[in-house]
Amino acid sequence: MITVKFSASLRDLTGEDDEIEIDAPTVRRLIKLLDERYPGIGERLNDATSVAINGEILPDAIYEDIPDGAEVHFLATIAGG
Amino acid sequence: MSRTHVSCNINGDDVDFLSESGGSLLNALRDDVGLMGVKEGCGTGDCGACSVLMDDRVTCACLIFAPEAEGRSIVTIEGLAGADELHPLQQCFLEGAALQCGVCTPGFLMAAKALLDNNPNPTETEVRYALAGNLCRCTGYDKIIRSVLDAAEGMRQNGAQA
Amino acid sequence: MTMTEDPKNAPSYKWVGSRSIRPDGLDKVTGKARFGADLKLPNMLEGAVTRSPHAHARIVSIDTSAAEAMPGVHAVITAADLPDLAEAGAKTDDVFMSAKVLARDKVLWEGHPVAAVAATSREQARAAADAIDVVYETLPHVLTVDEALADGAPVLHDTMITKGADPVPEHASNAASRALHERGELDKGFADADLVLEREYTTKPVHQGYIEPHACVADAGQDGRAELFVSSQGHFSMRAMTATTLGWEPSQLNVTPAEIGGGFGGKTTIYLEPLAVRLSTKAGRPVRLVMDRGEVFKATGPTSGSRMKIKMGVTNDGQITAAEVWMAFEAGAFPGSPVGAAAMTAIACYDIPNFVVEGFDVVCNKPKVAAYRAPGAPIIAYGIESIIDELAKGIEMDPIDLRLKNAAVEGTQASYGPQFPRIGFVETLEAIRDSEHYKSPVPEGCGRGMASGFWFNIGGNSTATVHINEDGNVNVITGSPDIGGSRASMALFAAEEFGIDVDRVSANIADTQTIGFNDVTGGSRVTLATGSVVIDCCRAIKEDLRRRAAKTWDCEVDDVEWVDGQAQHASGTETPLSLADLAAKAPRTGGPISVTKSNNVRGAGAGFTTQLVDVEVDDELGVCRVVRYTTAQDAGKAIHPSYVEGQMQGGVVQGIGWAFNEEYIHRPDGTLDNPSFLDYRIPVASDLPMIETIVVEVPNPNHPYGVRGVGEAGIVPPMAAIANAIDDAVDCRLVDLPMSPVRLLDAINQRGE
Amino acid sequence: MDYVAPTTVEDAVGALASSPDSRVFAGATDLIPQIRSGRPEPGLLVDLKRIDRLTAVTENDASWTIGAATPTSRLTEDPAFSGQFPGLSEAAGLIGSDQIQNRSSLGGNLCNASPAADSVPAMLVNDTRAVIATADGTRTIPVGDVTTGPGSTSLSTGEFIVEFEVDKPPADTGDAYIRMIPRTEMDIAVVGAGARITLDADGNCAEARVALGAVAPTARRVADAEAALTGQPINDDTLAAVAAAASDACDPIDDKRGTIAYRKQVAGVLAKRAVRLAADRAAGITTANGAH
Repeated sequence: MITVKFSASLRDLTGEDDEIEIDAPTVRRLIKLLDERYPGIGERLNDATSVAINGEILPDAIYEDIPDGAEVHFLATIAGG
Repeated sequence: MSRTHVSCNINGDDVDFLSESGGSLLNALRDDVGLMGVKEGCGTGDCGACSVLMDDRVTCACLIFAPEAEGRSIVTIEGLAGADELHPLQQCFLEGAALQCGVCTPGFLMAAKALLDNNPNPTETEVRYALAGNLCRCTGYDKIIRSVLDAAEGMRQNGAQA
Repeated sequence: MTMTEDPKNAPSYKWVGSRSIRPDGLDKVTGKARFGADLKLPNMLEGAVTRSPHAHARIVSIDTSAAEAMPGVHAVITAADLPDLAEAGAKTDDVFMSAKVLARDKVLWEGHPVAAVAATSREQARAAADAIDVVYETLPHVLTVDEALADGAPVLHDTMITKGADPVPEHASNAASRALHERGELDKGFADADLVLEREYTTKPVHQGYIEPHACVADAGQDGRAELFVSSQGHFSMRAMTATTLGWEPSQLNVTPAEIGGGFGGKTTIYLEPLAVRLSTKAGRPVRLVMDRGEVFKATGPTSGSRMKIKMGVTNDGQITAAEVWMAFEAGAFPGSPVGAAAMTAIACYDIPNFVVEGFDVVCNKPKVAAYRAPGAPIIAYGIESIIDELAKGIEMDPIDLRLKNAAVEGTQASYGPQFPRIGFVETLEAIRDSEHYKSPVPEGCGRGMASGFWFNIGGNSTATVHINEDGNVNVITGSPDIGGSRASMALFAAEEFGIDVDRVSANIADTQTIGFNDVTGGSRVTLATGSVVIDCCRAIKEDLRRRAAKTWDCEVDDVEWVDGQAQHASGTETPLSLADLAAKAPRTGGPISVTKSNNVRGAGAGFTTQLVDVEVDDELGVCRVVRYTTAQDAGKAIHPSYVEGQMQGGVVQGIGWAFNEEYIHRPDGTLDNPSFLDYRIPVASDLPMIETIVVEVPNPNHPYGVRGVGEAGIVPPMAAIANAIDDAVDCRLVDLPMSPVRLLDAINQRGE
Repeated sequence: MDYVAPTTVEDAVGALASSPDSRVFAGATDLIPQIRSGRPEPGLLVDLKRIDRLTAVTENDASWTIGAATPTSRLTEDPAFSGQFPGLSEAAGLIGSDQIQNRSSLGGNLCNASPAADSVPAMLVNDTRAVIATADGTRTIPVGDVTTGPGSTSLSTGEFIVEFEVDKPPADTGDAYIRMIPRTEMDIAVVGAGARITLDADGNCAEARVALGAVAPTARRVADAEAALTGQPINDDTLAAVAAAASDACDPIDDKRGTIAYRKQVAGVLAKRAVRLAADRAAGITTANGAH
């Protein structure tokens, strides 16, 4: 089981859920499962997002493994000057 | 567009070039003479990146019509170092990390040379005002000012020994 | 001055942390360094761009015939010469990027390119560009977020529906997207507070102000390929974006990086490049395109102007209980302001239990914004760090103590989501608190202020190659343009890894056909990410060198160690083999010694800074000068301390310019009133004191040497620090940037009214 | 554009008459940026700097003659001139960076006819005269009669300024020029104020001249401020009257560099400070310049 915390920017899709527990070994699988639960969220999450797994921010994270018990956040991609 | 024949001395060499009469010395130096160390940052005398010495006076090459150089002596960044030795200012800029991107550096070095030629022992405030016509966006000026002061001190000591 | 977390346990290095001469230094002090405008190819044409004189207009027609007939003109292009990406079903962002480089149906800001010309001289090109006859039907324009969001405002993009809005709007508007971060219960948080303040702040667009204008040279062949020489922060990105707008594959372009004369984020995107390539394909000759300063100001990216509303509550003992933040950022003509990052960074320094942070990305008729140093963070920090100062004064608490009490630390759930790993915010606060500056009395007639700032820092994609030359010297090759001395750091990494003199390392940046992919130089990523890959290369080579030495000595690899630049046999029986010895034997031990590594580097370490400033105010003139400035920043590890200090000082001084004078001033007709360095006033040397630096080193555990990245955070606090110091000096709270003499005198006049 | 560099005033007059869109220049520090910003290019550029008279600085018995094209750095570096006219020297020295100083001239600064020209208030308070070359020789007019509005002068087509004449100041006299700019260098004056004060034996003001720049279409003397000082001691009361008169004399505009309200208020402050500085100099008290 992992914990996924949604930013308020996703609230239009996740409704009242700001945190869920789910079983997903990779980011790709997680997004697929989330899209089944919250239709349309997959497109939003695939589109220029970074993923924070246990505090570490990972861009291009789609194939990243998620360790059991991890806390996952979806973030806007960060660039910089 | 009329072109004017210009004869002058650049970095110790007698040089002839044909220039567009209303063109700037900056464009002539870069395009006609090939001295690409003279940089254009603004073209209006507000940034100092094109600073050169004309008859030992620091000026912005972008604010000089090319034909005005007739008979004058011009020194650009390409003429600052000796064959096997950098000018002390150049050496101090390197050692003092006085440059980041480096595009303003030629202009700063020429303006600093003009300053030290006239005032070998400037205060920090004098250096800051003497270099106020040169914009640097990378460094915050701190290391540039220190490097000019270091160079001045080194040149004074060498001068005292010589 | 450097403060390391625990000096006793800090590893000692010979080269890392030393102040070596930068590899590119000699060329830059002698005028040899070749920047974007410095390449002159045989047969080269000069280009010029025709730009919109209007802030918003429909293009009725473009007649290029007169220009084409002019002497010396070899090519004229308009949007018709580029593929219509909208028609091709491309991504919206790419359609906008294409429309940015060459307007198709509408011009959206003064300076928007509509055509370009290549001719045998600059003057001929300029004359022809001016002779292109464009008929416009002007449209009403919007210049600020207030104008753009007003009811009935003219809409720039008639299909743009606000992303992230809940509910989804039915009609197009100028609000491109909404970002939102929430936690806890706002009402409860404010109810718990003893002091609640509510303030509004505004900022104006400011430009990165690099001294080198944009420039490139394109040389297209008859084979559908082109060479591009360009000053940018990332030639691989230039290649990708240029190819997209041309409808090419990236591999059709080889992009060679020029030396870059400053970027600060502004040279991470394309402007001239596709035009130069297209002109070159049309003319069959090389084409150079160089902007003048006016074009740089009018047509390249500033960062956003903004309006912000902030409400914050604190208890009498200094606990910040709640924050409500609303902000709208100007994106310019196309979506993409840094409001998302601003929303993430807004209160990231602090552990606040209840908050709502909401941000809107708003288009208007100004140039599309580009990244600028910690994009978004300095803007919102102006408000946040100002209101925190007011709260501290309100509860009579030292502003450093208030920040310490609420500071994010390792394990704090960052306002933007994840938990912070080891970070050094507290250490920067303590460094300032313990500084001689902070302990010194405030000079007579002056005021003192402080503020803090945060930037994520990033990793990303990098490739590096390291060769050992046949003489045993080292070539390091990366694809990351060097905008602030990164070659020096790459050389130091290699020298440290191999245990050789740094003078034996040459650090280079190669073109897109010579080295593998690298992301743009930005986000403070190069020393961290490209540095990591260089270190990986060096370590792989050291393994290889040990194998080769073992082969030479006919022993086990485990018996060979690499010490101080040479292979040594553990028994001490063999004469050590230096890099030069091993390089000489290379043909007999497996061939040339060379390794290429690449990675999408993770593990960026967040960067924090705290800054302290003393200002002197002439209260009859409204003129404020900085008399002393100290900045403490967590670098993780300073690889080349001089260039770390340089980044800190440069960021601070850009912030000082932003605080006092820098702004885009638009006339009512939407044209820019100050497109020159005379009236867009970046700081000059005589405006400033020395900028004192305290390099804090809380190592990033994810980097071999502890690097975090130092390019961005420095610009975040200065505007608020100065506002706080002005308030201390003259009891005036300025809430609009820039805090110009006119504004400051006005505030002084109204004081006590 | 064609370019000529005559060596005599007569040749310059002739060159100027030879082409309908000819234009004289000295340092070109205003001309080139104006051309770059889109103003029409002259057909013929007449460079005045090869005419000896236009770059000569001469100390006469009772006056100075300054060639109109003389680089302003020559004035600031001349100890005799700067000693007698510290305010005028400083004003000349505020026209841009060192790079500009080696090109900019009093003639150019005046004839560019910017209301903000730094040297003009300082020339006004010193009653400087302009010697103008005409087709028939020369004529001499007060500097205050040269500019008629932003960008316009009273000079006829074909005329140019050859040199300036300025009488040496009487005893117990000091001049000053200070300006307000947002930075410390490289800016156009938002407000500038010049003053010249002559003290009598009691230390009261025997004669006062006050002039303002950048607050009206042309730089102007402030008669009410001068009247408030004449015969009076220099003290807080008279300085307050100077400030009020200076603010009242302003007819400024709102623009990117400042507002009407700001300019009016600051004109008063700077006039007061310039008078104070000039009076200190007249009394032999040397102090640093009050503002850059």
